[in-house]
Amino acid sequence: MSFSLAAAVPAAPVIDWAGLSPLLALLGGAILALIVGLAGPRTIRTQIVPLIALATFGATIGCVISLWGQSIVLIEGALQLDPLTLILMLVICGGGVVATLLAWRDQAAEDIAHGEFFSLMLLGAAGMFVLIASRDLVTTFVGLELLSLPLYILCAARVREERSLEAGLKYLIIGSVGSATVLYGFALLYGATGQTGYSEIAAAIEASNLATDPLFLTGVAMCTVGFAFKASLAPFHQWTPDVYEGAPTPVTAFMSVATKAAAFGAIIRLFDVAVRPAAEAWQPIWIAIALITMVVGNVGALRQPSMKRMLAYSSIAQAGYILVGFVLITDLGVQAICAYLVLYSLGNLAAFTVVIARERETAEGDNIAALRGLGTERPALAVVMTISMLSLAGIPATAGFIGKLRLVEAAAAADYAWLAAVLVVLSVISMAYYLPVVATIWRGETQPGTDAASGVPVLAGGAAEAEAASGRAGWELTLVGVVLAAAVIVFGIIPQPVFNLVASAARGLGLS
Amino acid sequence: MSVNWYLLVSAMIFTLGAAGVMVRRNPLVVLLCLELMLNAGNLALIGFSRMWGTGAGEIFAIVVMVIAACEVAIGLGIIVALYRRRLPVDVDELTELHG
Amino acid sequence: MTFLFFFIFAGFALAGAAGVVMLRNPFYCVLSLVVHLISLALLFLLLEAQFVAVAQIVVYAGAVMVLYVFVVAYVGGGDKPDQLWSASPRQKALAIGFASLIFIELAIAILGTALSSLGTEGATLSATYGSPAEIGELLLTDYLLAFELASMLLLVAAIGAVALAGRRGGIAEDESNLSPRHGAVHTPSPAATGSMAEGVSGYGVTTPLPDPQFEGRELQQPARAAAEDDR
Amino acid sequence: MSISVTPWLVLACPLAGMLTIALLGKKLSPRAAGTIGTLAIALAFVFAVLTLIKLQALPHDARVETTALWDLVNVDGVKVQLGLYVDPLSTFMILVVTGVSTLIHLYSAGYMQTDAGYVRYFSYLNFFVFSMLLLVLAGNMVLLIIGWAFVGAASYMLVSYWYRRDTATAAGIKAFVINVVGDIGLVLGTLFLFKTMGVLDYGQLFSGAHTAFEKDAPELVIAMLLILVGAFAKSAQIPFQTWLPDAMEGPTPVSSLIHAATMVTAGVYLIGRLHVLFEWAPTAAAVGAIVGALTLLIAGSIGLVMTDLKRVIAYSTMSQIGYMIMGVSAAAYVGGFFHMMTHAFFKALLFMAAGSVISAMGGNQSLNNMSGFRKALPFTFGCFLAGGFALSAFPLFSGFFSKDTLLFEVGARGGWYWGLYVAGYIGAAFTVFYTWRMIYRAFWGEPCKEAQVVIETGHAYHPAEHTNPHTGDEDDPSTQEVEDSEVGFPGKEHKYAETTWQMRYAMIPLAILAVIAGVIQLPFGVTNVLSSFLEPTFANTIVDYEPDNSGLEAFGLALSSVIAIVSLACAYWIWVRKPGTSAAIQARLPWLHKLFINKWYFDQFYSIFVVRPVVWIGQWAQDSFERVVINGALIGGTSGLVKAGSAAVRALQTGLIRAYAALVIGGLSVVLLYFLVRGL
Amino acid sequence: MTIHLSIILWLPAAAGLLALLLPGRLARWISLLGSLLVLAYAITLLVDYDRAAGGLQYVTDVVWIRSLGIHYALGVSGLNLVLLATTAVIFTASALWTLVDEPDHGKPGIYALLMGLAQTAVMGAFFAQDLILFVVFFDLMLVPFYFLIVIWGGPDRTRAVLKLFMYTLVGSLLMLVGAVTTGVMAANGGEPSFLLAELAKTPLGSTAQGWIFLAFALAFLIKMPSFPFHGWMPDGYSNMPIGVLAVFTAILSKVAAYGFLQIALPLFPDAAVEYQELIMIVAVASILYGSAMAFTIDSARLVLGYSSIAQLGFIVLGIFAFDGRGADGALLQATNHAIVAGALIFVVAMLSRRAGGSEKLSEMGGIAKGAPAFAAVFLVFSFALLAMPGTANFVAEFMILLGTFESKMTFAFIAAIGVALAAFYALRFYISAMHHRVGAKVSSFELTPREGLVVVPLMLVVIALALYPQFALKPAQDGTSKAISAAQQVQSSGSDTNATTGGPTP
Repeated sequence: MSFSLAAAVPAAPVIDWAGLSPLLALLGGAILALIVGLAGPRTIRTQIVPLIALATFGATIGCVISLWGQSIVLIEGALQLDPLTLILMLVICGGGVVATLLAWRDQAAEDIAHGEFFSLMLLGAAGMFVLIASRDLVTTFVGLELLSLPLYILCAARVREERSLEAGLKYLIIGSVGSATVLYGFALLYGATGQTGYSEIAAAIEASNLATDPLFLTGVAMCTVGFAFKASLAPFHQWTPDVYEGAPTPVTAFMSVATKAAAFGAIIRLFDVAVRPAAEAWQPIWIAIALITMVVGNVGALRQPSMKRMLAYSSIAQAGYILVGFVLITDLGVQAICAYLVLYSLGNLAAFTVVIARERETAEGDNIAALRGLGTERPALAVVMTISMLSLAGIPATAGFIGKLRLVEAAAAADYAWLAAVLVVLSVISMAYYLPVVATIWRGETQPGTDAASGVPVLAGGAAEAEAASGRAGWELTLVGVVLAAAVIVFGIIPQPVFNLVASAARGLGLS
Repeated sequence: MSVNWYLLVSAMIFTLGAAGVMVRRNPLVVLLCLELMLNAGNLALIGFSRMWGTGAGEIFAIVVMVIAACEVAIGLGIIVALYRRRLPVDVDELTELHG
Repeated sequence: MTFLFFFIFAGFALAGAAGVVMLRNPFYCVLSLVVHLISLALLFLLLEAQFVAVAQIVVYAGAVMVLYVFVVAYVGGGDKPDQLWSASPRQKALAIGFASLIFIELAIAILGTALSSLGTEGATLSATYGSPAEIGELLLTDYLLAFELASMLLLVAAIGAVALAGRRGGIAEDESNLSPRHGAVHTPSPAATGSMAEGVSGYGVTTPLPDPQFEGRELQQPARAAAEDDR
Repeated sequence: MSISVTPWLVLACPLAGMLTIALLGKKLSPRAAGTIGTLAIALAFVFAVLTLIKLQALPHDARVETTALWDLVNVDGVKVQLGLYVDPLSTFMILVVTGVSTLIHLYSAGYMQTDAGYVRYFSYLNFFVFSMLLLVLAGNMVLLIIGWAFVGAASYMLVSYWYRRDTATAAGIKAFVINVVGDIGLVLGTLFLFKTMGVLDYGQLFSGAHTAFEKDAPELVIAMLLILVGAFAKSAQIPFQTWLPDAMEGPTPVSSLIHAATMVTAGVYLIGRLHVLFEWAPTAAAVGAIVGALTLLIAGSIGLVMTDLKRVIAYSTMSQIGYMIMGVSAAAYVGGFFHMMTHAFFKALLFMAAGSVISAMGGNQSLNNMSGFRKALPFTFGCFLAGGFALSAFPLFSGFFSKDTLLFEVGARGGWYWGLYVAGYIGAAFTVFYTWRMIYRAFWGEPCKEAQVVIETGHAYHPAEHTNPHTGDEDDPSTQEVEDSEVGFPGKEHKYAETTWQMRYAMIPLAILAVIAGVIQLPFGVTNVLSSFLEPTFANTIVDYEPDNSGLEAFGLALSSVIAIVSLACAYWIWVRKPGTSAAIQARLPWLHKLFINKWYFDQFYSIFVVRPVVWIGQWAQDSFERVVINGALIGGTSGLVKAGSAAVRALQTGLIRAYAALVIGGLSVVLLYFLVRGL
Repeated sequence: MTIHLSIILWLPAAAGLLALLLPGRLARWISLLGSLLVLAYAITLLVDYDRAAGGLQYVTDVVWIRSLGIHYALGVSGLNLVLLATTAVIFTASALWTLVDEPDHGKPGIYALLMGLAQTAVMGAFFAQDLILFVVFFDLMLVPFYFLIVIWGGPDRTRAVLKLFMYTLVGSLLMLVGAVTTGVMAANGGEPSFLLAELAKTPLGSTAQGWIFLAFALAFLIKMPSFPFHGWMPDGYSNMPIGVLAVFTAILSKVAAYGFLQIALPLFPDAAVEYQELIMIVAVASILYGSAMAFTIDSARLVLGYSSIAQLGFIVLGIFAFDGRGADGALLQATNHAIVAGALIFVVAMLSRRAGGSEKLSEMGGIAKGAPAFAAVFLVFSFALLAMPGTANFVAEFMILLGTFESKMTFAFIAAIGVALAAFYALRFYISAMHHRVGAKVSSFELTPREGLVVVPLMLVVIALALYPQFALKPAQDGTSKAISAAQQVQSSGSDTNATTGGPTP
């Protein structure tokens, strides 16, 4: 027995610790945060823990930068460290830094304790890293869950609020349906090819001519639905508005940026690498999803009184735009996606920053009414919100415009100009919900009886918001907002750095 | 016994689980139905693993078990929290967020 | 023989699954799932996946289901079983329609595939297939990362369970633990906070819940006054 | 001063006068404004005379001078200069224009001196003269059109001078719009010419026409017809005549200046100016001649029944211009311009005299209310008689010779031109009737109460409140709208010739000219000042006719004399001896009276077929199209679609977890189906 | 002397920023100073521009976004030289207007900044020699106007401005797609370049040209606005503050007209020829519809709004005649109409000041009584609006008709109807405001010195152009001949091939 074991003992897997450093940093930071969060003194819990989270994200960014330009496979082919991973990790960690600052003094962190809150955020980020770097079905699924589970908890983090819990449960149930779908899809992919590695799957498809096999395609179909769900693409988007609205706003901000980046990273890897030989089959359905998503996101966001809900629908629409970059299956398309994710995140996070600030300052919560009179009350925040809305709407001289321009260019280059045309026409609808926000901010008058000063109680959710409705939100919000808004403008005018950043995004995917 | 059969059983379990999610109102039972769906995936994985004779499917199944357990733990946690808030333990009543 | 076992186990597995979906009392549902999981484990055995089968019974049917039973007992889902299982006919039709559509599609895919090996019993297996040794080896080599991350998942689950279900996130938190902002304001503890005492006395089950909106207004006034004093 | 400078000075004087008056504004007294305005025009007249002298100094066959300041347009083959074209015709025109204008300015200085808007009035009047001179002197089609339109604008401003009268502004806008229609005709005609010839300068147009076009080529005919539209609109010829009677809303000197002596003759000038082209397009010329003939008859017929003193004269003007248009279109250039000149004298005089009467009437213009002014206004009566004799072509008066020259030249062409000749003599009878009807009704009979006032006090009658005679019943001031302005019509104190020296001194020279101006061009070649002067301009005419048919000429003179004397006698019979006769005739022929009094229903025609449809389209566009199509279908449709989509998305977003799950699973089944179809 | 276009381009924005940073009471003066500086600079350009040499001068060309091949390329040519000066004039007038009627809400700095940004964006669109840069500025123009309207607009501003924004963006975003596609297709797989000069060298295939041209045309026609794309106009015009409306109606529509000449014709000649008649029909319909609306509507602003539709119809007609004269006329008309329409917007505001705040013609009347000088100024603008011969507007319309007459006589005849209608609505506008009985709420007073400061210079510009239109026509000829040459070639070669093959025009 021992003999046979000895004969079968394989070589221990080679682990490139340096390459793995972003993941290790995140996991280590998570555990550290958790432990420090148990400390007695309140100051440590409320100040040091967020600092640790911030440091962790910073360290991760440092690791990412130190790995810049590399293209290596980690741990027996489980992970692929390449420019795509690194770029998206930057987006995610950037989102993490902002979300940490936003959550610093947030009620949600109080409710489930700071240590837990921030370590979950870091674990989620780790899951994202795994998801986008993964080049193996098993790892992908683990990554997917490592991403999802912390977010389920974080969504429900304001345990004293019904909405938060509802959001958590909804996310969990619907998310698990999605996970199960993905899992079944993965099972079928594995069944059809006998492989779990992405490139091996691609090879097997070509070798055994599986591109039109029903079993294989059923697997692709289930993966499509599952990932469409994770990336909140219509018609699998329905959890998004509810969860975004119910979840603590810093969590929503984090999700809207990081989850999206991670989901698209996974989609790109799975579809552009593993099942690309069957592109002819899946491309049309993704185009259809893109179109439906753009329509649903844009029309859904109209006349939503809740800012978070509006931003949720808007993020659905943005996901639809991003999908346009994906369905092209070109190098430029992937670059455009990455650029868009980078550029879009700035404005989106800035918007959430202001929403949070107003949640804390007024009794209106995330209602658009909370922004009334912002132009005179808080000019800095007003400018931030304005810039972010213009950026999301894709107005020139903002980052959002550059992102769309890049998408349009990629589409035109791939002979999909009509898709770009649909994109821009549908994005016109988005003016109808972004611009009224701007108008609300800057229009002089306030309607009597509904502004903060008159103290009309907010009906839903109640007590916590109302209690918080005094004083000014912390300086860090203004700082974050201003920095993001400045970045929006700077990248709107000088976008070349971003393009340089993403120039190599598709290297290693083997796209044309 | 060919793998086909196992797959058909797995497909049926998946379907039953999906139907359960759609019809049950008690979140506890919904969680159970989700377990069913994951288990369907597991059965398919084990079946394929047997078909190909590689262990990858088994590993996958084990990982899925862990994941299922984690999901359950979190799901139950939320349900308990809901119950504590004296909120209805009924997914149809959780419609504060909509529109 | 395998043939017979297969049909018995598969039958139990499906019956268990159907039971989960159809039984009205959540407690029975859990039990039904246990039946399902055990049958599934037996099917795994038929597929030569001994380790997985064992793990299924130990981890799943054992540990997880116990958790379930506790929660079901705590939450007491059995109070009004009728109300919790009442999909309207249209919903049922829709659910059955979608579900059967998916089943048909999956069945077509399974039966229509060109993969010839699907119709066989499977490949010739190595001696170690399904053994703990093989599993262990794979987990420590090819799937090391998945294995390690699974531990992280469990950590997440632990945090989540504690954070969500634990009492410290509850309403009746010690006043001293409130943030200064909250501390500055006198916050009366509203009724129905979900304390064990309430649970024992049946509050919220037998007595109507207080109107949350009314509560909100009650809370509002002192908060506002205090805030104004601060300025 | 060379001949290339003097025409610019002719132009500059009124412009300078206008700017001076306008910029100094209310700092000027009424008298000063009148003086500046009059002097400016008088100076222009002096320069016009200088121009004449210089022109005559040129060799006979080189009496054309072009002079330009700068290029207005010089791109892509289009060259338009700010340039003038001085030849005998334009010199003749500037002499008449500046001469008559000077007198009318002088008259105005008296007539309008108590009007509150005197600054505005004199600057407008100077601007008008400037425009008219620009029109006459223009060296190319574009500058002609500019002058043409300026004249229209000035006319508009002067007609609407009493701008708080709705009737005045309506008349002004009517005049302007019809003139713009004419402008457009002119523009389009010019474009047609340019399309073929590629030039806009007169000289090149005239010299190149015969090579660029076939004779009577359709393109040329269309071009000339379009240009005729311009001429008709400005000269109030059928069917563009309706603005002229309404334009009598303007102050009477304005009527005298632009609706008698100058502007309305622009069409005549235009046809004479472009005679080379018209002769090369005989079809167009024939249309012009026939329209002229029709106008002279129709306008004359209407003049018979009008009861508003100024409108009778206005229709008379229309009719007389019909003669001229007929004449110049039929190549009767000397006759046409001769009649134009005499007409300028006697018609300006008639308007001035009428102004004096209307002043004495306290602003009332209705012949029905006038009578017996013979004794009250002897000077005015004398002038009116002089003008009336000239207008009715009474033998030896100026109008007699000019009209005969014109009709003789037309008749001498023979052929179908005989029809025009006959029409001319029928019109001559009409002329006598309406002229003397007016004179008899205003000056004979018992003095009316206003005349009594003048006789008794030596001051004009002043009504308690001014009313607008064009509203309500023409003869009953109590039904008329009360004027809302302190401006007065025309002024707080009415001025009439007997008490106002400026008016008198303006009328005297005209009265003399109305009587004797015929001497410059007497029949049978006794004098030929005008024909020899204009000869260089019309030397290149290709129309061939017999000018020396003295038999015809003698017949015409005799016929004319008979018509004048007999008709005068009849008129005396009808309106003085048997005052009920006209009413009896009216009762006999009610339909004819109705036709005439309604001005042959031209206004109604335009109202029904032009004005109302356009207004209706505008209203429809505003009320229906804009609302239904633009806002409803285009905007509402799109936004409705988007809103419906939004509602659908929200309706699906029920918040029910099970519904969400159902949609995910339903979506899954659809996606699966798609892939299965791809796979199988 | 070297002139850097970047300085003049960013000067207004910089002045606006300065106004924002300095105390509020200085804001309008700084804004005024900034616009005067720009005006001075623009006049320098007018003088310094080498008319004999023509072509593109003062070129700035820096790579802006390397990855996309987008350049920050500016230049002055015969096409934009005069329009640029017009822009400076109108913005100066608008800045002067703040002395008459300062926008309230206590944010003069923001107003100054936004106006500065607007001017920068407009000039950017005129200067741009790179397709994407043009599109960027074209879209960017709208943003300051959004804020200007939202903060200082009329009662229904939020809805109105949203309508405006969405309407115009549909066009301009499609234009963006078209522009990008043009560059990408022209590059044919290589590094794309969006420099106009480069793009004009390699025309696209006619299919691609077709839809791209239509996208551009749509964008321009909406911006003008042109029938039937004017749905945003009534609400938009009704709710803009005066100083903003003047700029909007005067300048922004001209950017669209300029776009046709600068972009659409040189880059897509085949498509331009193919859709020539379609566009001309739109133009003629605009002329007639705009005029018909203008003489029935009661709101003084909307009279101008609808008259702009008609006038812009003329401009489009001239451009699409594909005749040098028509295009020259169109460009001249663009300048004229900018000045006249801008001035008349101020006149409307002055009327409203005298008519108790009402802008309805039916509530005005008799204003001339106490304001003869004002009446004279107004009359000059009215005559210019109706293109009375003697004004430069007439010269422009004459040239347009001339150009149209050469190629499409029918259109010229129908358009001529518009001239008559213009006479009617312009006079109706003038008369119902100034003449007739004095309105109930009217209190007439003479032009105040500050009002005079706004409109009298504009009137002088109108008169100067009337006396010497060649000043604007000469550079225009240089620019337009290049702009339409491609289309002319297509047209002539098309007719040649038809002559030989006898086939119908595609």
